[in-house]
Amino acid sequence: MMSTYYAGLLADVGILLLGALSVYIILATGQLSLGNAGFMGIGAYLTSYLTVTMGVPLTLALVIAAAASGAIGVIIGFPALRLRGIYLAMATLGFGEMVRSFFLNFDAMGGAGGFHGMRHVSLGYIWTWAAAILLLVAILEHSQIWLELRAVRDDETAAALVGLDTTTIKVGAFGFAAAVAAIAGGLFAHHHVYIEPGNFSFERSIDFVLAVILGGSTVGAGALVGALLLVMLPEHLRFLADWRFAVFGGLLIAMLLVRRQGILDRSLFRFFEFRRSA
Amino acid sequence: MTGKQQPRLEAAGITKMFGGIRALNDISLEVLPKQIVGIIGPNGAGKTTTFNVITGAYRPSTGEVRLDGKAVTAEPSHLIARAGISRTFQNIRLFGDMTVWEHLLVAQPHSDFTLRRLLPTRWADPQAFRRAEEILEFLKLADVKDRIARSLPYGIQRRVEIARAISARPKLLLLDEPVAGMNHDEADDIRRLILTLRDSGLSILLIDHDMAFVMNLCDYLYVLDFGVMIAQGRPDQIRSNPVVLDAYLGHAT
Amino acid sequence: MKSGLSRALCVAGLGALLIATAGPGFAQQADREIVLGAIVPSSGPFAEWGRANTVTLQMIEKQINGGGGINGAKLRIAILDDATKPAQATNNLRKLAGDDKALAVAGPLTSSAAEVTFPVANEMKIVATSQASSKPGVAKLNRPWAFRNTIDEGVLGRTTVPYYKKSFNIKSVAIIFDAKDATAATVGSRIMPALMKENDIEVLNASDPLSFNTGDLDVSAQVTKMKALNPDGVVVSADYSQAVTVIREMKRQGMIKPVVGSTQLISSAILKAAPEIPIVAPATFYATMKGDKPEKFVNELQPLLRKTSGLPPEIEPSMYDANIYEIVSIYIDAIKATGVTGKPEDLETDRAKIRDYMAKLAGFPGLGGPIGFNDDGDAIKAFYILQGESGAWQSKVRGCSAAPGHPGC
Amino acid sequence: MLLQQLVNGLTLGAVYTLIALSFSLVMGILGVLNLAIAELFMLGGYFGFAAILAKLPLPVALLAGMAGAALVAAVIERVGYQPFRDAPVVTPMLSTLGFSIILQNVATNIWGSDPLQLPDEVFGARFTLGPVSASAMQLTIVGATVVLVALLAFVVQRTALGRALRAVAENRDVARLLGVSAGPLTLLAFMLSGALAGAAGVLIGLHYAAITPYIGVEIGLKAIAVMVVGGTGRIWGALIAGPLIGVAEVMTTAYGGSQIRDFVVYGLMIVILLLRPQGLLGGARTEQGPRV
Repeated sequence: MMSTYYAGLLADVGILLLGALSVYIILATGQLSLGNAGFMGIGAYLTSYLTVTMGVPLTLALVIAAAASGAIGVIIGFPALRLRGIYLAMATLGFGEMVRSFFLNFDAMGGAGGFHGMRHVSLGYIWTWAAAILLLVAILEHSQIWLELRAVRDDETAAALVGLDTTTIKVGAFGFAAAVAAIAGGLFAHHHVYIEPGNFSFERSIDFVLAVILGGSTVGAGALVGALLLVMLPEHLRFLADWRFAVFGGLLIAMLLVRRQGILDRSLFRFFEFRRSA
Repeated sequence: MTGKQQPRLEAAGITKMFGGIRALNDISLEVLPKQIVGIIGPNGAGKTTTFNVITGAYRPSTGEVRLDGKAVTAEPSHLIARAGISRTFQNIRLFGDMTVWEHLLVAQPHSDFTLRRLLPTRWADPQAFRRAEEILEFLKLADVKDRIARSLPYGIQRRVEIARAISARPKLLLLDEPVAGMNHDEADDIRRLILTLRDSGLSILLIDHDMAFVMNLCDYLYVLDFGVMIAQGRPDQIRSNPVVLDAYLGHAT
Repeated sequence: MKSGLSRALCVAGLGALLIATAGPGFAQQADREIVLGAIVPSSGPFAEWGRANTVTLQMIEKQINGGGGINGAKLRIAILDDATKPAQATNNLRKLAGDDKALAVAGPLTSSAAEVTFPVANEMKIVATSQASSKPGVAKLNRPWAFRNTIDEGVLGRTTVPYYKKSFNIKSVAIIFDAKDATAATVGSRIMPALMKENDIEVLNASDPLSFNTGDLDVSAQVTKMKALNPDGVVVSADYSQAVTVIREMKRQGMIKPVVGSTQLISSAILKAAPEIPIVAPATFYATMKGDKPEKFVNELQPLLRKTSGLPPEIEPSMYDANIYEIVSIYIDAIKATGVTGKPEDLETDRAKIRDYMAKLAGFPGLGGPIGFNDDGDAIKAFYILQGESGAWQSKVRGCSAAPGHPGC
Repeated sequence: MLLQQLVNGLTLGAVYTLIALSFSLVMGILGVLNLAIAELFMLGGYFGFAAILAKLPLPVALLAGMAGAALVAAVIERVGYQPFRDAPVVTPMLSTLGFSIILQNVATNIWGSDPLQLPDEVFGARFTLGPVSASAMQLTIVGATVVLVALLAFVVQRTALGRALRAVAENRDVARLLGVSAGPLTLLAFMLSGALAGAAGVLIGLHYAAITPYIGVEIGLKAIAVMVVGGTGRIWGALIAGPLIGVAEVMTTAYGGSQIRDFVVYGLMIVILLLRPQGLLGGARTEQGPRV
């Protein structure tokens, strides 16, 4: 029987995994988003509104919130086409802060005082979603559309010239990622049964990116490894007392120095495949 | 070149301005079905610009591009590609960490957005899968199928790029300096490949500096200099054209 | 070769991850011991509070064990840092309750953490008592296991505001609050406006709330706007470290008006910001408090705090140190009084005994007077309206958080 | 009140300009978002405080803050940027995030999390002109900002060093061909940027007279917005964008509502990004940044 402490940590891992996957999906098209906590916040508030105020069952509420957030993602995706690289990252950062600022002033759902009334969900429920979406991403990674995503990331011009519709691909990735982030938000709200705007800050967006990059940004499973690492590592540095987070920061840098491509990467998978067939 | 045959590609009166500079000035050219046409000219003559206008990367200031009689001027690049024009690049542009096989798969044409594309490639479109296998055989790339394309020798990278271009099932193939930087044997390989492609029904428009290569290969030539079309004709006509000799061979040595 | 090395490192990394996820072993103690838990923010923006709390807890542990322990058993207080992150606080509670088998938990400190940690306390059926959360209604939502050794800000304000009105002849105020801090925002946007209305004080910016965000350096625009309204006084609803910024700016702009606020203002730091601006705020404890108990507490704790590295040399015991001291003292009293065994097989009944003792508690001798808990889980205890004058807090009014005549006071 | 608010906005704008400049030095030349700049700013503040508390004059405090922050920036460049110079830009960004975490926590361990306050205002004298009043420190900040921007613009535009920096900014490979060695230059860019952040920390820390280890976080995000609005490639851009954002923020607080302030500021940033991705003063629209 797993201790409830680990169950709690694993719930955090599942939620962080979904957030990280949402960054991973956008990153697969070569775009960096620093504002996915914004989509997460939209998902958290919308799901909570649906379950608490409207009495909608949670699973349905999550699906609705994902669809709504996905639509917002698509709307954001179009202007985002005009921006590249670090400039896009900054625009998304601004988007995330705007969402947070919006909920801070959204008195209908508590504003700064936060919002209550959600029913606690089990670890199993969280991981059903997390595993299902991880599996979905893993299947998609072998699909035609994912090849197209990678082509767009590598060379947009060349991709267009072999007939790939780069606009639809990039905007679609934004929408899908926004939907996944919204599910992370809905689950977060129903795990902690309380949300406030501060939960969806820049810091959380950065955590998503960190999980993807540390775990490995070329395979979806990297997000899982990264999420595990980010949740578990600080817990296991507790013996350092006051120096815990300073050392944590140092370890982050060290990990990047040793494996800048992240712990998992595609060549590693090939390596194991090769071993299997040999 | 007087037949009544419908040209595969027609570019009519193309002018392209960059700021105040006239990069292309009233260029017209055509490529007939199963024809190999070359564009030659010194550096900066506007050859690659012409390619960019044809493939939709640049919108021409005036003029029209027609494929099989249908205007495609300044359509989005991917629609032009789907209509039947593929190209390669002077500096090879392969996709980052994709294998050769993935390059062939990604370029296969698909009927627009269908849910099948979300399936693993093998099931998404079995026909595309088979076509990609055929191209792999045809271009003798089967040995390097699972290698990362960018890690291969230069000559093979060229072949991968051409393979990717023909995977999109074009009617017209644009090749931007296909033998640049190649030794004689490699260049000859490419020459034979281009001829085979032509025989299989493709029209080909190519740019190159290597006069011998172009003269040997092309059915028809256009000569550009400073954005102006200074001559056109069969290779033997061009070879003896005094204007060309003066403008092109003169300062290109 | 290079890729081989890289792979090896990667495999090593995965191995390390597995080990990391497998979890540290828990030391087995031979002696019978009574385990209590504590959740404090020892890193992050409130690190100083958490670290001072830690010193306080270690002091109690030493005192109790030096005096022979509890019913013959040794006291162990497992202290976990939540880094001022609510999610970490919930996992801390799960660890203390599930792995460390603590009988009861002191903490978490902030209201944001309490909001998410108290539901876990109910889920795991263990008493959790916050030492600082004062956002209205947080424990009330999470009965019966959640308690707070603090008084609801709404109750405190009922005494603070009339005193403030009388002392400074206040007829109008402007309100400014930290919009990012859930407690401060609730007090600033709901509680204070209602209290001002009750006391016939006009809120000049009632239709146009003035706020800033935690971490903002510059509040000059807000202060200029307040100054233009020309109120008799200013309500600053913010944690003291943020309030310092506002009060400094008021001084800079020459707006010397009396300030009133919640318990969040109480600290010695805020008095250094602008000694010429009088500050009125409620507290249940302050370092210069008179009386045997509080003086003994300060005399014992202060030297320990001052020799701890990572804390400023001039630090004084805070209200939250006193609160957490009282919380643990109440737990120990409960354990002694109700026959808690501390044996693993009795864990559930032991925890329930502590809860029932807490719910019925009245007249526990706290540092500032008797302590009990009301039906909402909040403390019934004495409080003092403090006024900051020339760098020190002076007690002006003694109040109690229960209806007049209640035996708790 | 309008005029007084304008003064408030300009002071805040000057503050933003200084920090935005240190972001844009590294961003413009190397295309890297150095997230630790917020903490260099914080460190500068603490060093400046230490100097002032030791009764040293302001210029010495300023130098101490600049030198201290520049040294730390040098370490960040060697450990956190140099090994990742060929990696996608997100990687060095995250390694600087690692430094930001380290610096915040080390500062907490050294100075505590409570605000460190100066007993008195430095340069507390006030000048009053009609309805407007400003402190000497406010004027010093605005003045120092203009001087530092001018100095930086001079270095970047007019000196050999600046030409080399711009060459690297334009194209690393070409710069190498021209015999400009990028290594020492990136170190210099980081140190210059650190020194600017340190200077900002000293001035701003002394002005507000209360600092904490987390002082850089909020203001750092705003400074990034200012950098974007001003254009990452232009030194003068920040001088316009800083006061623009500062005044917009102050005016929103004064006449709109303080609640919607952040919404307005980040909204403004996004609109400008979309309309003029190269910033207000940017030149022709070029390739908008390296791959992530």
